[in-house]
Amino acid sequence: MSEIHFYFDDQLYKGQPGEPMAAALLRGGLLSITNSTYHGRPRGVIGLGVEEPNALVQLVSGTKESMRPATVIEVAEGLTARSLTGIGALPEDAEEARYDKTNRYVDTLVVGAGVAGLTAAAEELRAGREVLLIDDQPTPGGHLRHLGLELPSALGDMLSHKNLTYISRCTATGLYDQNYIVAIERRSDHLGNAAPVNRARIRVWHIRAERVILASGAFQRPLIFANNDRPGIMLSHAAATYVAVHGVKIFKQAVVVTIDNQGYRDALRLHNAGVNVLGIYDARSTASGASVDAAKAAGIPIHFRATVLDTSSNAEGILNGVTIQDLDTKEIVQTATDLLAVSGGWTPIVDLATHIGIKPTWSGQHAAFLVNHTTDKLRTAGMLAGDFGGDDDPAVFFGPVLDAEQARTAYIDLQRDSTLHDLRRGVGAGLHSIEHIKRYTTIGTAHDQGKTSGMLTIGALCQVNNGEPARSPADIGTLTFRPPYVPIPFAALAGRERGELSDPIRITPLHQWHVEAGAVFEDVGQWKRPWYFPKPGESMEDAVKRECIAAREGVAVMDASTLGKIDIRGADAGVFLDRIYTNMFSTLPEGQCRYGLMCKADGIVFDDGVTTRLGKNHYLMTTTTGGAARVLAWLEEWLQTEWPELEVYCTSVTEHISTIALVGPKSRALLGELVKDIDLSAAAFPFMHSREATIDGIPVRIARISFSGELAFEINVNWGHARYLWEKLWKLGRPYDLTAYGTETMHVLRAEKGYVIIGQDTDGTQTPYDLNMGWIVSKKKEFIGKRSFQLPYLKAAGRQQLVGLIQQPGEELIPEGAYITVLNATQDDQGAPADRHGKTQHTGFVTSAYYSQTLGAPFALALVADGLNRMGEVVSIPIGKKVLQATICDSVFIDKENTKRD
Amino acid sequence: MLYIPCPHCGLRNENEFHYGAEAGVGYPDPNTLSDSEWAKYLHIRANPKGWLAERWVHFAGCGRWFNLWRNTVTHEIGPVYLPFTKQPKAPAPETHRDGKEGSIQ
Amino acid sequence: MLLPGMLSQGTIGRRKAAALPEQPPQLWKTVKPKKAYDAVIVGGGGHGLSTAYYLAKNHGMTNIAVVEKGWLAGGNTARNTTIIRSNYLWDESAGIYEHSLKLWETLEQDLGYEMFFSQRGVLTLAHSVSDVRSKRRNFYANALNGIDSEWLTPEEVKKLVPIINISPDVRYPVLGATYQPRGGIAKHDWVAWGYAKAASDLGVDIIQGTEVTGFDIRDNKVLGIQTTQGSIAANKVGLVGAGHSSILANLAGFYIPIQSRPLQALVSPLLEQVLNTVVMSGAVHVYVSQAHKGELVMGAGTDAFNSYAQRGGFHVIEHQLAAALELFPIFARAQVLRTWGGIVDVAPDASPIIGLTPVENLFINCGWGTGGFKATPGSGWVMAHTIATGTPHELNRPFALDRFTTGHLIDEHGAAGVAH
Amino acid sequence: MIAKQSPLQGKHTGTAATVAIRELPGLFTLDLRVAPGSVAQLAVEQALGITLPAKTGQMQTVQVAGGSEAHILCLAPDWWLLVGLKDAEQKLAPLHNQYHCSVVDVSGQRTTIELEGPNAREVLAHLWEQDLREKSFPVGSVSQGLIAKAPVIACHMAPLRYRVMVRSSFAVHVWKAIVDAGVEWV
Ligand SMILES: Cc1cc2nc3c(=O)[nH]c(=O)nc-3n(C[C@H](O)[C@H](O)[C@H](O)COP(=O)(O)OP(=O)(O)OC[C@H]3O[C@@H](n4cnc5c(N)ncnc54)[C@H](O)[C@@H]3O)c2cc1C
Ligand SMILES: NC(=O)c1ccc[n+]([C@@H]2O[C@H](COP(=O)([O-])OP(=O)(O)OC[C@H]3O[C@@H](n4cnc5c(N)ncnc54)[C@H](O)[C@@H]3O)[C@@H](O)[C@H]2O)c1
Ligand SMILES: Cc1cc2nc3c(=O)[nH]c(=O)nc-3n(C[C@H](O)[C@H](O)[C@H](O)COP(=O)(O)O)c2cc1C
Ligand SMILES: [Zn+2]
Repeated sequence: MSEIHFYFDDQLYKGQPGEPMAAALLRGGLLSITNSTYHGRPRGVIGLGVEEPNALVQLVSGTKESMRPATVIEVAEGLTARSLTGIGALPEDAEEARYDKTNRYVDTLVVGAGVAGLTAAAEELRAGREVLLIDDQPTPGGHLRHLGLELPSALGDMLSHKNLTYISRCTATGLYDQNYIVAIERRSDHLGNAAPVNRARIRVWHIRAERVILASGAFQRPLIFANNDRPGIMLSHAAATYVAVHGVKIFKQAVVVTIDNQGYRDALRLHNAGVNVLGIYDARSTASGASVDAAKAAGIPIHFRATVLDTSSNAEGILNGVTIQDLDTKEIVQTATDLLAVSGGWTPIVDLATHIGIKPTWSGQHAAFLVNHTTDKLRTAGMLAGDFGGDDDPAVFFGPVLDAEQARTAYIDLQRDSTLHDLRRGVGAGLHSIEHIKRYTTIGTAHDQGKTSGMLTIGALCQVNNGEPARSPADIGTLTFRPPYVPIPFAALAGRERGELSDPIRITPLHQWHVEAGAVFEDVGQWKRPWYFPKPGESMEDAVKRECIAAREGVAVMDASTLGKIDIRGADAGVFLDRIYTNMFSTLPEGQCRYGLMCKADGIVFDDGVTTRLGKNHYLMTTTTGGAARVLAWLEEWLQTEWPELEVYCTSVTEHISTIALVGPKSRALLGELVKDIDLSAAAFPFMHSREATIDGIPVRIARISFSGELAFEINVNWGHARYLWEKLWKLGRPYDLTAYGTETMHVLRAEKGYVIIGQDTDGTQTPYDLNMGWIVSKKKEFIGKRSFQLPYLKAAGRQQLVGLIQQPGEELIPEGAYITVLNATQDDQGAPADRHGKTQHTGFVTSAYYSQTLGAPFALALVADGLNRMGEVVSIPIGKKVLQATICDSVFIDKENTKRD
Repeated sequence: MLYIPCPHCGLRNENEFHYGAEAGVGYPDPNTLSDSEWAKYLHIRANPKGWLAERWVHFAGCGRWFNLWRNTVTHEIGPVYLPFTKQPKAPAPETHRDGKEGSIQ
Repeated sequence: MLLPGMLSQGTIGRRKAAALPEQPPQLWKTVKPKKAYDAVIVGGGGHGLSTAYYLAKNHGMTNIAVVEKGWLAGGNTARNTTIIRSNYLWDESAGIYEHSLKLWETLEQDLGYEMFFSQRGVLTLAHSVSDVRSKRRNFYANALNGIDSEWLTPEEVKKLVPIINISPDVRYPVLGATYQPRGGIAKHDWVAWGYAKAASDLGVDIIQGTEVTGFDIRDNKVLGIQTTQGSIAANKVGLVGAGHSSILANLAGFYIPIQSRPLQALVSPLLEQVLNTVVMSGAVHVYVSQAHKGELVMGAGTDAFNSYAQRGGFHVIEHQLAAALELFPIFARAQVLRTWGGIVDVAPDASPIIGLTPVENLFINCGWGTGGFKATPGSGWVMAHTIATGTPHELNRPFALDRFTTGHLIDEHGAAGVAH
Repeated sequence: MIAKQSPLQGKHTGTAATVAIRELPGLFTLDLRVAPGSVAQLAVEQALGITLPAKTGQMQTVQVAGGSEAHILCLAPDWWLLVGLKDAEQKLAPLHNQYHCSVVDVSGQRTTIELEGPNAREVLAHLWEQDLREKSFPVGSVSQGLIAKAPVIACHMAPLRYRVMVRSSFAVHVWKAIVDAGVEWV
């Protein structure tokens, strides 16, 4: 196979396709990869995969992901990486790679394509189920890969079964309720420069499976002894694999320290690969099994009841010798070696199972926490379930007894530089729970999430008991495992929800026209609404002034298509609306419109709008733009869960109908040029009436509704005809100087007329009475919210009430949201704030404020304590060091007599 | 992402639904209640640790309201039932997961 | 191929990280419960511990105990995003949160314990015209309440937090922000431990692994608690059980308007410093700071349903990160290291409930929901006052349970459901 | 009659070899609400001369005059969409006076995006969270759900052909999301 070239810390290395960078670095002679985060000690590779705590790198080429262990990065042409001291960096250039997500449903999901997972998959296939098999390695086989072995042919053949999908490089990162699994597939890094640009680098899989089989295998764990962190100290399985499978030739001799038979198997592999195994030091008093016999036969010296106590290093901090202790006599011997291979037992990968609350159980026989779980929805298999493959026979042993000095270099969490000394201090400080120890020492909180250190912590806590009875791992329990099983880039989880796809943009059929007309848009919920239409060179203020004048003096037009529209039908529609709205709708004559207000059961105003009675049993309700979905849900909730006896059906027609508001004294004349089949005169078509008509054969419904106080018509037309109608209006409107206006002008016009905007002039605490809308609250009927008006606080005197505030011409506009105080409350002689418990007492706040072209002055709507009884009072509005003044007045500023709307 | 059995559409992801808290809290006759009884209707909903009969609406699907039993510790879902039908009995506590949070160790 | 730019990058990131300061040799004593106490606090989170501390310190009540069912401060105190601020809208809220912030400002000296309280400022972004309007109202309200609060333009936001994307072209652009310079973060566990240590030093018994399973109530008066370790007599009992408050209330025979919801958070691995300020955006659901060690700490949203499982749905996290990347494109290469959940006790108006209960001598403090870490000192202060004197402190009177009957809610929902 | 404009103006992309994505503009659509098993339902069925599919999620194809197909989608126990049944409005309108039912023209409410080709399902699976396996969503199925956070109705029309009915205001957004999901194939 062709060699791959890559750079690490500016050095050129050579690798083989499919192999991890760590193997290539070791083969290239790099033992000390980085320095530790806090203690600055040299560190090298110790593991085989995601459990690796030391060999953290940052990709410099390609995507520059911030932190990954070199043990999981596949070498690829063009790969460039640098070492990290446990702290990642975020490059500032834009991330160009593509990340996507997909959804997958399957009968059975098998996590892990080791022998156990493959065997389970075969069983599932035999039972006629469709199987999805995922594994985080580039090829299947699990530990067989580490042994350099091929798959047994039956399992190999199974991979091409038509009911099996196998996804490599795919890591299950979380198990969630109801067999929901999130997995991330790394699809392009291993292709290096050859990766196609349209290929998603990482695909997030959302998998829902009827059955989940977890066969995630196990990590080998280290032991706790002094100076157990030097480069040259590795997990035995990793050392043997790098030497025997990846051709790492840098170790001449090795010492193996073990507590189980895995150490013997790995010693043999080292031996067979030509490493001089100086001895196996086994904490147990005896050992038996094929691997033990084989080690003996190979002539490897075996020492029982012995373990490693300490190590020594050369000037670079790299291992050059070990101190062995006889566990019974406590005698020590020193041996020079350049590899210390440690087999501290297996730690099954219980992570996923515990994500949903399954507790691992301690097995003394396995010296491990297992998840041996079988239901018809979820089961575990292989090493995770305790199938360690026969003759391992581990001891429950985590390291020799260390003195205070030794404990300072006895690392538990290599990445966090947390030592046995730190752990003992925590216990000494009174901490009992392993969760406290974690938080005190930060063990298990680094990039590797304690994959090797978690179990050591438990082991250490068994020893360190602070005078209390010694505990067993079962008493201590594991740390809490949390998703994700391995770190996931933010970009992958954001997926395609970036930029314009990050949240839906809702547009009306007239949107393109608005864009071409140069509209400035405002986000209203997910809608894009024209805010104002500046002419070249115009400021927002200029544009709004011009738009207002057009609406008050000529004719102006607005796209009101975003209003929510609900078709309501049925014999009980009127009764139903009477219960929903504070005012009466059953008495509304056909063909007429009425403004309505609705409250939640707590008496607080929640939406408003105009509802038209189209027929005996037929109404069309409009809601606020933001309220459409909420209101429909509200209606359905009452119909379905409280009043199923009511014969009413509600249908959303928000996007079936587009609404164009034509406003201004000249609106009738302009509309008259468009609509020939109905009489638009005030007498024939009164205010708050609705009429069917046609325009060029297009059916429209026109309503005399005014949100500005001006003569106005709302034209409702099929969404698909809106643009035609709008263009036609513009063609005919030219002689009238027809002007388009946006939401800002709409706000000014409505505020001058004292009309509220729910959500702007309310903040979720107002009753209709607070809005000075007692007139809309029916005394004659029951409706939702009515009872709450009797609650003491809601009927109390002195509540904030909606009023107007008027300023003098030329005065500075009061900012919206500003608070109001009684006159000069904020000023004493020095101009400092008057103090009442360190605060200034306010008497209300400003909800809406605009400059009125019509009034020639700024004005506002405000919620003011007892405001309706304070007409004419001058109040202060402190703005920083400045204090503005205004006079409380009625909230209707223009045309109180409603003369203009006809 | 709960997998919720809509009685009409079948199993669907949780994000197609809205939650409606405790099931079976009917709208009382507002005029016969004291302020505190009315406040209870407005604000108090069962919040047990374990099985809870609760309401959901399949807003992004069929739009129907329905009720189900769900365990608030294990998130296991029990019987599903329609509004105005008899409430089934709460399922027995789940045994194979203790799901107990924050246990002392 | 090695490009010139890459050479130089080979060496960045080799900064030696500053180790955390050493913890004191003694934190608190683990004790077995006595037969009787003058007062028992149920719940050994930050609020329970601060209540005990102020009972001992301000009111001289030292024959008291904190009873915790799990490991101390293992509830929401262990799992929050530690945002501290006091720039709330309503006067009542401003009162209690500002009192709390003032206590924070001298807390390390008061307790003699380092807790990395860092006033690095809290920025709250506004993304739409209506968002700006309501944030500005907040800003004006704060000014009247004597709370430090500034209004920043997008350019000023960018100056403060250079990594924020203020381009007008993003889906929800930054249109402005409020900024509270005195806001910040603290190291959550250490805050609880500091209170535990100080309380323990004053003689308070700290009892872990003991669950309260019932109350001894006679003639509507509490006489003690029942626990998994037996009965304990108490003249006064304070319920400070956060997510479990409705269960405690039910055990004592009354109901509270609390729903327990999962709220999640997440952290990244350690990163070089990129963010010196706390950034919150209710509209797009981003709450982020960079903690002392260097991890990004982000708050996510609540799940829609009630739960006592301390975990939430992953879609909440995914949604959260999509939003975060819009604001902070530089986060693309950061990683999610760990996600977790807490059980937050949410009241209908998103404000706490602190005060008397229908049972005599039984007091309750709950409803802090998604935002009570910042209130840890203030909450304990007023709760201690309430328990010791039998009447609410001026600052917690508005937060009484009976506000749901009078209708005098204190609605702090703001623009978003989650307020950290 | 003036022609209606569709939200996507007849957009199309991709090829049948992988996946073709196109708008089917202007499908005449009625929203029908009637209680299942009621006399009203009977009256509706008589007026239309067809039996409504009874189960939520079923789609029934009917041939209409002129050789085209119409589809009746059962969206909930008491809720159907009649797509392409041009004369149904006239036939059903009179029932309103007599029966408890609701027939509303919603042709403008949505437009339709069709995906066809060997990779259609895979593209859809990137956005559609529901189970698309043949056993769960066979040809003749309909389901409401979300695509890129927008409410849609999905129909399985033929083995390699799906329709997504999307609300007009969301149409451009959903179109972009679908085309984006197809990037590896289109
Ligand atoms: C993810 C997340 C992010 C958050 N972010 C922020 C933030 O940025 N800023 C902020 O201000 N707030 C935040 N909060 C909220 C904050 O964490 C809480 O409001 C605060 O910690 C509550 O403190 P506590 O002491 O009342 O609760 P907890 O720490 O939960 O303590 C309550 C204790 O009571 C114990 N208990 C319960 N029942 C019993 C019983 N029967 N017997 C004995 N003991 C019992 C529990 O075990 C628990 O330890 C967040 C919360 C979460 C979950
Ligand atoms: N002789 C040895 O050295 C040795 C070592 C280990 C196992 N074994 C034997 O192998 C048998 C079966 O082992 P096994 O199949 O349980 O384990 P395994 O380690 O062979 O396979 C587990 C596989 O799951 C993958 N995996 C783990 N977590 C994952 C996740 N979240 N997402 C995706 N993939 C994930 C691993 O990378 C690995 O490929 C055991 O019974 C034992 O006898 C032997
Ligand atoms: C402010 C803060 C910072 C955290 N930093 C880390 C961290 O760097 N690494 C880590 O693994 N967890 C970190 N955590 C999460 C905790 O490990 C843990 O998940 C959390 O306390 C909840 O406990 P649990 O997951 O054991 O239930 C942090 C938590 C908080 C609140
Ligand atoms: Zn449904």
